[in-house]
This record gives sequence, structure tokens and C-alpha cells, in this order.
Amino acid sequence: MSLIQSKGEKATRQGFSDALMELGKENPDVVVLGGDVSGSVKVDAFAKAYPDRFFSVGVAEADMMGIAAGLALVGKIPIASAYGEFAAGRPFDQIRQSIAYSEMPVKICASHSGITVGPDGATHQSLEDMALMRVLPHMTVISPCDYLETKRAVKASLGITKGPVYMRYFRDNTPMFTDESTPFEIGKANTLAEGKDATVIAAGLQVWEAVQAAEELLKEKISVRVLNMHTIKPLDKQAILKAAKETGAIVTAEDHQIHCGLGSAVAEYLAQSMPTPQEFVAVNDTFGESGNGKDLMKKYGIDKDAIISAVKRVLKRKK
Amino acid sequence: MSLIQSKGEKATRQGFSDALMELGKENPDVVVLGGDVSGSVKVDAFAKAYPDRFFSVGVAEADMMGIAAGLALVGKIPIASAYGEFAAGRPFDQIRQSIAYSEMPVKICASHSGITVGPDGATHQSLEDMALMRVLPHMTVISPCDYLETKRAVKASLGITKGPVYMRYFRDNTPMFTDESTPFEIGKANTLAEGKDATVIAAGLQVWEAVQAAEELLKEKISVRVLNMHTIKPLDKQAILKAAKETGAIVTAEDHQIHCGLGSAVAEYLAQSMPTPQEFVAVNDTFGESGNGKDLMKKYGIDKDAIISAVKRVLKRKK
Amino acid sequence: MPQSNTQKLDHKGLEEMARQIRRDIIKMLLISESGHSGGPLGVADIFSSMYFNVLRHDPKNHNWPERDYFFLSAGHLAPVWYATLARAGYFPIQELTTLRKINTRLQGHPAPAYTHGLPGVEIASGSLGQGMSIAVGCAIGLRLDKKPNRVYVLHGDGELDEGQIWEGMMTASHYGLDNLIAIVDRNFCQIDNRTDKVMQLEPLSDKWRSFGWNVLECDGHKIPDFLDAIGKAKEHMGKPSVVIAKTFMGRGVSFMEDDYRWHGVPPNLEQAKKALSELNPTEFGDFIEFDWEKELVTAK
Amino acid sequence: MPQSNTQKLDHKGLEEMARQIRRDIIKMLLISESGHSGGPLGVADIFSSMYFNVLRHDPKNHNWPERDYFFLSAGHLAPVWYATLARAGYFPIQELTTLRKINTRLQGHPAPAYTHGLPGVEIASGSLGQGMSIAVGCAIGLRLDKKPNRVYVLHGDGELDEGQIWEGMMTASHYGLDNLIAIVDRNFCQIDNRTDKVMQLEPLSDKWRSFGWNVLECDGHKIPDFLDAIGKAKEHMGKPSVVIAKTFMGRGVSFMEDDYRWHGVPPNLEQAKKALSELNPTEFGDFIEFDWEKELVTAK
Ligand SMILES: Cc1ncc(C[n+]2csc(CCOP(=O)(O)OP(=O)(O)O)c2C)c(N)n1
Ligand SMILES: Cc1ncc(C[n+]2csc(CCOP(=O)(O)OP(=O)(O)O)c2C)c(N)n1
Ligand SMILES: [Mg+2]
Ligand SMILES: [Mg+2]
Repeated sequence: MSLIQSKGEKATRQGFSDALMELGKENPDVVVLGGDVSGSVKVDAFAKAYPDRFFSVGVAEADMMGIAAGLALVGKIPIASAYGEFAAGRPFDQIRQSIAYSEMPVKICASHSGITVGPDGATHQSLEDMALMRVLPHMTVISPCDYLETKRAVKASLGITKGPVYMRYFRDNTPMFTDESTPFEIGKANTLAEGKDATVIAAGLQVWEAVQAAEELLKEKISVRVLNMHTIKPLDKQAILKAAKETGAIVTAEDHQIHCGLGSAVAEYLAQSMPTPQEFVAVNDTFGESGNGKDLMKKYGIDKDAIISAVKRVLKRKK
Repeated sequence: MSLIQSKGEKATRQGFSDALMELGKENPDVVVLGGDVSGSVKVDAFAKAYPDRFFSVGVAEADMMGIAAGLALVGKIPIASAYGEFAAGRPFDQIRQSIAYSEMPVKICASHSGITVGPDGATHQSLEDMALMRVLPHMTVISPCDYLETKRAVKASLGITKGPVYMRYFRDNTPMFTDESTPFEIGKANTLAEGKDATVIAAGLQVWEAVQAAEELLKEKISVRVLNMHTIKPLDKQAILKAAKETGAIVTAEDHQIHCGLGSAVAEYLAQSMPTPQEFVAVNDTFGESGNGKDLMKKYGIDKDAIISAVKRVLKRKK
Repeated sequence: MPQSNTQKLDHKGLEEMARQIRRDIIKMLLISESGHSGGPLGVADIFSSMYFNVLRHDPKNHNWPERDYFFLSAGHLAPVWYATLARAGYFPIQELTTLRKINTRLQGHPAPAYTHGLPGVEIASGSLGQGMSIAVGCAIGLRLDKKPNRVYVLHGDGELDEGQIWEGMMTASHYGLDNLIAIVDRNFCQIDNRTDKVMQLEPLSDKWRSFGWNVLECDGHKIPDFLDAIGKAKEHMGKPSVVIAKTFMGRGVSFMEDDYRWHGVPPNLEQAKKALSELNPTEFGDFIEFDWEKELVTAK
Repeated sequence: MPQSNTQKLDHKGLEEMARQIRRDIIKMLLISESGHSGGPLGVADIFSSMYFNVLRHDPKNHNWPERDYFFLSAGHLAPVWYATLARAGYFPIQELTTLRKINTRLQGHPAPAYTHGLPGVEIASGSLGQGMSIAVGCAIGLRLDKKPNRVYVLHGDGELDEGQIWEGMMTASHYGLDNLIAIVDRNFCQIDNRTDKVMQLEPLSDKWRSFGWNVLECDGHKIPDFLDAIGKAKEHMGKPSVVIAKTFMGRGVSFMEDDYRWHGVPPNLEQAKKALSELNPTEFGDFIEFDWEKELVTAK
């Protein structure tokens, strides 16, 4: 028996790209900024279809964020596109002042996030971006789990008209397992599997890993709830509290440093509401390296197997 | 009865400055970089005394961090000085790649951190810097509590020869309450007051607020342990675990956003070891504003009174 | 096309207004006991010229869609901006007494209208070097909508050390944004020292030219000269223009003039008295009268 | 003063070595199935010249205190650097097969010797625009110690869009760092398109000159021309020098030459065969022989 089926693979960044094409058609105010990585982050299709609404700003991410703010000021809906590290880390102070503090409705769309960037290595693997964006007031932070959810998240982000949105997604092709009937609402976690022994709260690529882990654990008679926490900020506190109350044990799973990410957000909240044993599946305070995405997920302990052991560890700690 | 006496006031940034003067004398490899705020961050004395080892780099913090890395590479001990936001946020990607990933022994010394920067307002109040630096592998993060501890921390940071150190301290004059006999070791929390009902884990200016809070609470027969967690990373897990075990209730206090800072670090660790009720005294996910330091500490809920209410809240939650 | 909804002042009026703005700055800073004297005094002539002659704007309707956009990239110059905005009618002039105080709309560095409610401020500044990019985005957006509004951005010279400005300059020239005019407050001073000591900027005009800009130099204290430069900048097609305005930090107050040590310090009581005695009262009148005998009790 | 501990090659030897490095790049990328072809092929002549003629260095003692420092600011050019370092004797040439594989020292973007153990790499790069500042720090440090070592930093032209480079250029000139030589790989290409389409850089030499640099232009594929430019740069006193070397992306492989679409793509089997057939074998010999019949089974 399997909890959820996947129907082939497609890249989350393609979801972003396809959403852009629809938005370009629907909304003449949507403008896209490219930082000389248009093919990789897949804004090239938009650039071709709407050349007058695409602006190349060169390899200059700080400038890109300021330009986005200026465009927002005159009523445009700017989509700033870059790799995770260059979308969040390089222009942090610019995002902070010109966008977050100034509450500009800019969409910062970060492809190539996390360790699965793969062969490019550590400099290109943004494992800190959720921390950087989550700590900023007024910022909405979204980490969708597959192609379709990315597409829906990008489209839904236009509904946020006050303050910016940061969206992180990935380079590789990954399993598609949500469909149009899957609930998706910014700020509301989505329960992918019910369970009573523990809850895995996952974001991004770790959602599918969590589903697989839950399936395997079921064979060992361990019943695990899986929450897709696609919105890191604002956090769905209700869903977390419910999980803590009903299952009494939490595992968080993310493609991010162990500090300051999703796990951290959950721990912060539970410490203030209902302290609960929690295990972290995350990159353990180290930089990444070259390799293919799957191998790296294994080596850095953020795959299905890591989730399975974390669930077993947390169950031992459960009272 | 008072737990600890303060002996006058002096600015933590003066502690940095005085340490620099001693280091300049003791160690010919110490070089200082100034980003056109030399008087405010108090590297002007060093610049005057050792003009050949002081380099003005203009208002260019990204450049400053790269230059620091280059100097470290040829065996110098570079001290990069700036305000908190411009020391951590503006050059984040440069610190990440050229310093943290490259493990360069650069000392990033951030004066004017936190909300007590005061009248300059939100753009200058770095409430996110602990998050940014804590999430970086190889980074040591220190937040000393008064003039002397800052001086000692700066001097002790030279003992860290692999990887960088980020140090945050403040603009205003603040009570001096540590002396040479006060224990100070990087990575080791310092117990300032014993107590059994709850523990306040504080850093920076909130240490003194915590001491005062403990004193007032004692009058109400509430006995509070006060930990000076001057090192945010690496975290003194032993001291935290001991506090959780022995007092069963934690309050964290810091001049930082509520997310990703000291409170977050403590919550992350306790969730993994011993879930414990915790209340956060921190800036509640909002930008600061102009005003004087003391008024802002009150308005943004990070002063003694805020700690007192947090202790009372956490005691209600304690089992 | 609707014209500016403010009355334009002539050269003499602009000079008089500039002097009044300088008086306002001294008084504001005396009350706030914190803030920047030197830079703001140095650009009072420029601000007077901009808000009472150059800009199309409507102080009573700060979101007027036909307005020119003005960005203060060097956010620490806020006092001169606030005084000018108040004088132009954006908000009650009495509010200048609240500079840098808790709960004020007059933040130490500018905070935008729709978050902090101060009309006339479009976006935050204070962390240096960010205004050029914002101006570029704004100019691109206006051009997309085929709108004639102009975009102005004012930079400090020390601020030009920040690389982001050069990124933005490149982009502005790449897109030939002739609806964008930058103004550089070339006072040869920054915090630590004179600019050539802190970080050499010369040959500054060559730098801008090599980045594809139309460069105009002028004396930032000679109002006709400045207006002339702005006029030429407006006429220049196909390229963004920059007006490099030579100024003196602390202009108008003898003991502050051309002295970088006045970058970020407010005057004390004695100094404020002396400064005001050098800046004759104007027809526009002060926003507050101090009772010097009682050492400001009225103001606090 | 000790001289370089490597044997210098003459012009013909340098050309031959450059061709070998190009062959190595093709083979490395074919094996890694990921990485950048265009830029690395374009600067093979420069790398050959630097490591077999210009630099004072000791491949067997990569921390030799008398060495010149070489920084690759455009970290994506790693393949040409790795091939050159291996050919110069920094590490076993067979290790080139590990490019971009898990656990390798040959990271997709360079990781430093003392963290990842690859001799010859001083510091990380990959996030563009950071090398100039590092070079400046290094040059200042060497000057402080009155050491004669020179500092070289190589930039891509698209990389010059990053403002941090202009910050570093200003600082280098402010301190008159004549022990610093920058090299720009002026191939007029970056990822999205030709540089003038993505972000206009011209007049590039004027930009560097206005930032206080001594500017030398040369043909980056004519080795004597390049060496001549470097020679002049070394002699120039009082200012940092930049060698703007005109190159073609993908140089040496007909179907890649001057085509920006080859910026970040490795060749497939067919393309690699064709590329190698255009790059004659050299006296230095390949680091791996492919069994083309078996479609690379030996290599994988
Ligand atoms: C990113 C950043 N770094 C540093 C500062 C601190 N700072 C404020 S004003 C200033 C000097 C700017 O010089 P200039 O632009 O010439 O202004 P002037 O002194 O002439 O008023 C500096 C370094 C800042 N506000 N932002
Ligand atoms: C800060 C940063 N932004 C974006 C990138 C992605 N990137 C890698 S190479 C490159 C193009 C650089 O162009 P150029 O320097 O001319 O190199 P060439 O294409 O000629 O090899 C870009 C945008 C990066 N590595 N770092
Ligand atoms: Mg100036
Ligand atoms: Mg190029």
C-alpha cells in the first residue's frame, strides 16, 4: 500500500516558469528581473514571450533588489529571480531596507536552493536562506514541495499585496505528487498522511522523503503523520500544536542548515506553547560540496533514511 | 540585598577600543579595517596609534570583508569594524564565501548592534545579525554583556585561529558589573546568580536586565538563576541542560528578533534534549524605530520588566 | 499634462527659503540632540531649488500619480528633507520638533509614507548606496507606462564608495534612462575625514562618464547655476544625467563650514545660538521660538 | 630572492601546453557531465602563460612564502585552473577525473587548500565578484611586510557587473597597489547572451582608467602579446595594473567558439570527440584515454 503516488518527475523551477507564463498573460503589471541566469532559473520563456516586461540587470543582485523595489513603487509586480544564495544572501541588506522594511510587494523567487544544486558545490548551495528571510519582519517565506505546488505558490503569492514574498525551490527534477485537488493555501500546512505515533513536519524536497519514510515506517507498525509545511513564515501554529498534542513527537525535515530554519521555527513555537521532543533532519552546521543531488541528500543526512532514523530516535524520547 | 553591584557605566564599544589598543601593542600582526565610521565604532584610537596598520576602505563593507580575508591569508589578524547591520547583513555573501567557508581567522567586530542604537532608527538597528552569523558554519558568535567583558572577549578572540569570529556589542554607556575575577571563557556560559525556580539565559545588555529582574523577583520569593550566555555559538549546551533539569523553566532574553537568535538556539537544543517551557524576551518580529535606547528597550519589551513578566508566565506553565 | 501644484519661487525666494531651511535644521537638531548637521546644511540650496522650483509635486496629495519621484539615497540627510517637506506643506511644520523622538514620523533615517505615515517619503533609506537602484526601477516602470514623470535621486559623495551605486549606474545607462537625474552632493567630506583621505573618488566626472552618463557640474550653492544644470539634464536625451554639485558641508554656519567633523553632530545650545545669529531670519518665519534664557525649557 | 621553482616554457611550449590544457578540459567535462566549457577553453592560453612563465611558485610546496598569489575570482572557470595546476605538478593529474564528483578535492567551484586539501587554491570562489577585494587585502598585507610577491586576480567580463569589484578597484588605486595585477577575460560573453546585451560594459578601459588603474589591452590568445602586457604591468609603478585580454569563449573548438551558449554546458560524447579531433595531441600526453567504442566505460 502506498500513501501517495507520484506521477513522474519535473523540476520545481519549471513550476515557477510555467506560473510566470500564465501570470504574464493574465496580469500586464507582472515584470521579471533576470540576473544573467535566465536559462537556469527558467525566466527565459517569459523573457521571450514578454520581452518588454523582462529586464536583464546583469550579474548584480543588490541592484536587482533595488530595481524591484522601485518597480513595485510605481505599481508593477516585480519578480526578482536568482539562485538561492544570490537571491537571499548577496543582497540581504538591500532586501531588508528597500523591500522588507519598506514593505514593497516584491516576489523574490529563488531557484537552485539547498544542497541538491549538486555539482556546483558549496558556494552555490544556499543552506542559510530560510534563516535570512525568516528573521526579516514582513517577509512571507514559502518552500513548495513539487512542480505543481511551486506553480500554485507563485500564482498565489500575487495575493500578498503588502510586503514581500521569498520563495525557494530547486534545480533537479523531483517527484510530482500533489495535484489540483491537494489543498494549498499560503500559511496553512497540508496533512499528507495521518498518523498517531509521531509527526514529520517537512518542507520542500523533504516532503516527498517524509511520505516515503512514513510508508516504510508503516510496515514496522509505526504510524506517522506527515505535514507539508510549505509556508515557513507565517507558520501554521495551529497545525503544529495539534500535531504535538495528538502525536507527542515531532521530526522536522528540510534542505537547510540545522540552525534557524524550519526545525528551528517549530522548536521556537513549541517551546512557547507545548514543549515536545523533536528531532531535526537538516544539514548539520556544515557547508555542502559537489556531487549529485541524491548522493548529497544521503551524505548530508536529509533523505528518507535520515527521517526514518529520526522518527525512531524521537519515539524513544517520547513519554 | 543585591545580587551584583554595578560600578558606573561605560560603553561596550569602548571595551572593544581599549582591547584593540592592547592588541596593537602586543601583536604586530593585528591590522584594523575602518569603513568610514571610525569614531563611532572607536577604532580611531588604534588608527592614531598604529597608522600603518589601519586601513580605511571607505563606505564599502563588502570590500572590507574581502580585504580582511586577503589579509588573513598572508598571516595578518584582521579586525573588520562596522555597525551591526553593515558588518553582518550588507556583506553576508562575502562573509559566507571568503571568510566562513574559506575558514579565514577574521574578527568581525560589530558595534551599534541591537535596538539601543536608538535615534538612528530601524535601518541602523541590527536585530537580525545573530541569526545571520549563527547560521554560518565555522562561525563563532559572541555577545558580551558589559565594557570589561567586551574587552576580554575581543582579546580572547585572538585565540581562535581557525575560522572567523563575529562579535556584537553596543553604542550606549551601560552598567559595568563584571570584573577580572568574573569567569570568562568563549563557549562557556557564566552563572551570575543561582536560583531554583527558573533560569534566565541572557546575552548582551539583557544580562544586566536579567540580574535586576532576578533581584526584584527574589523579593517576591521567586528564585531565578541567571546565565550570561555571551557565546551564542558554539552554545554551552551543558549549562542549558543543567538549567533545564534543575529549574525546569527557561526565559531567554536578547536585543534581537525573536526568531533565529539566542532564544531560538536554546529552543533548538532543548527540543532535541529536554523539552522545557520557555518564554522569549526579544523584539517581536518587527523593525525598530528612533528613540533613546532605554525607551526602546521598554517599548519593544526587552528590559527588566519584560523579563519579570516572562518569568512569571513561564512559571505558570511549569509542571 | 498637469503642472506642479506648488508655487514656484524665484531665485531670491529660493535663497531665502534655503536660509529658512537651514534655520529649521539648526532648531530641529538642537531639540533632537542627535542627528546630522553638516550634510543637511550643505544641501539646503539644492532642496529649496528642488521642492520650490524643479519638482512636479503636490504636497497635499503626496501620491499624485503625475508627481516626479525624489529619492534621498543618503538617508542621513533626513533633517534637510523633513524641513523642506514641512515648508512645502507635506505635514505640519510643528512636527519638526519630533525628529528622532520615540513614536515620531520623522525617523532618524527616512521611513516611508505608507508604513510610518510621513507624506513625501517614498521608500526607506539610511543604509547607504541603495537609492540609485530604486530610482532605476522607478524610471523603468514609468517608461513602461509611457509616463513623463521624472525620477531624481540624491547621493552623498562618500556614499559613492558603495559598489551597488555603480551597479545601478551601469543599468541606468544600459537602458538609456533619460527620465532619471542623479544629484551628487560633492562636499569632499564624509565621516572619518575628507573624501580623498577616506577613499579617493577623483576623477569623479570621468567615472560617471565612463559609466555612460551625461555629466553636469555646478556650484551647489549658486541656485541659478544648479537650476541651469538641472535644466540641461532634463533636456538631454538617450542617457541618464548626473548633476555633480560642489557644496560645502555645514554651509551657512561659519564654524561648521567645510569641516567633516560636523558630519553627524548636532549643535549644542551655544553653537545653535551662534549658528542662528549667522542665518538671518526670513519672511517664512521659524517653526519654534526658543526661550534662550530658560535654556530651551519651552522646547522640551 | 628565490626564483620560481618551475621551469619556464618558451612561447611554443606555452602554446602546446595551452592546447593540452584544452584537451584536458574537454576530457574532464566529458567525465563530470557537468561544468563550464566556454570560459575555461577561452583562457587556456592565459593559464598556460601564467603557470608556466609568469608566476613565481612552487607546485611541490604550495605554501612557499615567496610565491606570487593567484586568485580566480570567476570561480566557474575552475576546470582550466585544475588542469593547469595538475599539469604544473600541484596534484596527481589522474585526479582530474574526479571533477565535481562527491568527495572530490576538485569542487565545482574552487575550495581552498586547507579546508578541502587542493594545493594551489588559496581561497574559495564561485559567488562572483569577490576576488578583487581579496587580492587587495593580500597586496596590502604583503606590502606591510615589505615583501616582493605579486598578486594576480582573474575576472570574467560579465563578472564586472558586480559592484564589489568596483569597490575593490577604488581601494586598490587609493592605496596605489602596484604589486597587484588584474586580468580581465574579455570574451564579450556571459550566461544569458553577449555582454552588451546583458549589461553594457563599454567603454571598459575608460572605466578602469577612471578608477585609477594602469590599463593594458592585449589579445588573450597571442601568448607573446599577453606576456608583453603582463611585463609592462609589472614595471608600472604607483598604480595597480589591469590586463584586459580579448579572448573568444570556447577557443580552440570550432563549434563552441564565440558562442555564449557554451558558457556552462559540458560536451556530450559526440561533441567531445569532435573537439579533441580539432585539438591535436601534444607532447605532454593526455591524462586519460577513452575507449570511444565502449562509450566511455573506462572513464566512468
Ligand atoms: C551601508 C552603510 N554603511 C555605513 C553607514 C554609516 N554612514 C552614514 S553617513 C556616512 C558617510 C557618508 O558620506 P557622504 O555620503 O559624503 O555624506 P556626508 O558626510 O557628506 O553627509 C556613513 C559611512 C551607512 N549609513 N550605511
Ligand atoms: C554572485 C553570483 N551571481 C551569479 C552567479 C552565476 N554565474 C556564474 S558565471 C556567470 C556569468 C559570468 O560571466 P563572465 O564573467 O563573463 O564569465 P564567462 O561567461 O565569460 O565564463 C553567472 C551569472 C554567480 N556565480 N555568482
Ligand atoms: Mg560628503
Ligand atoms: Mg565573459
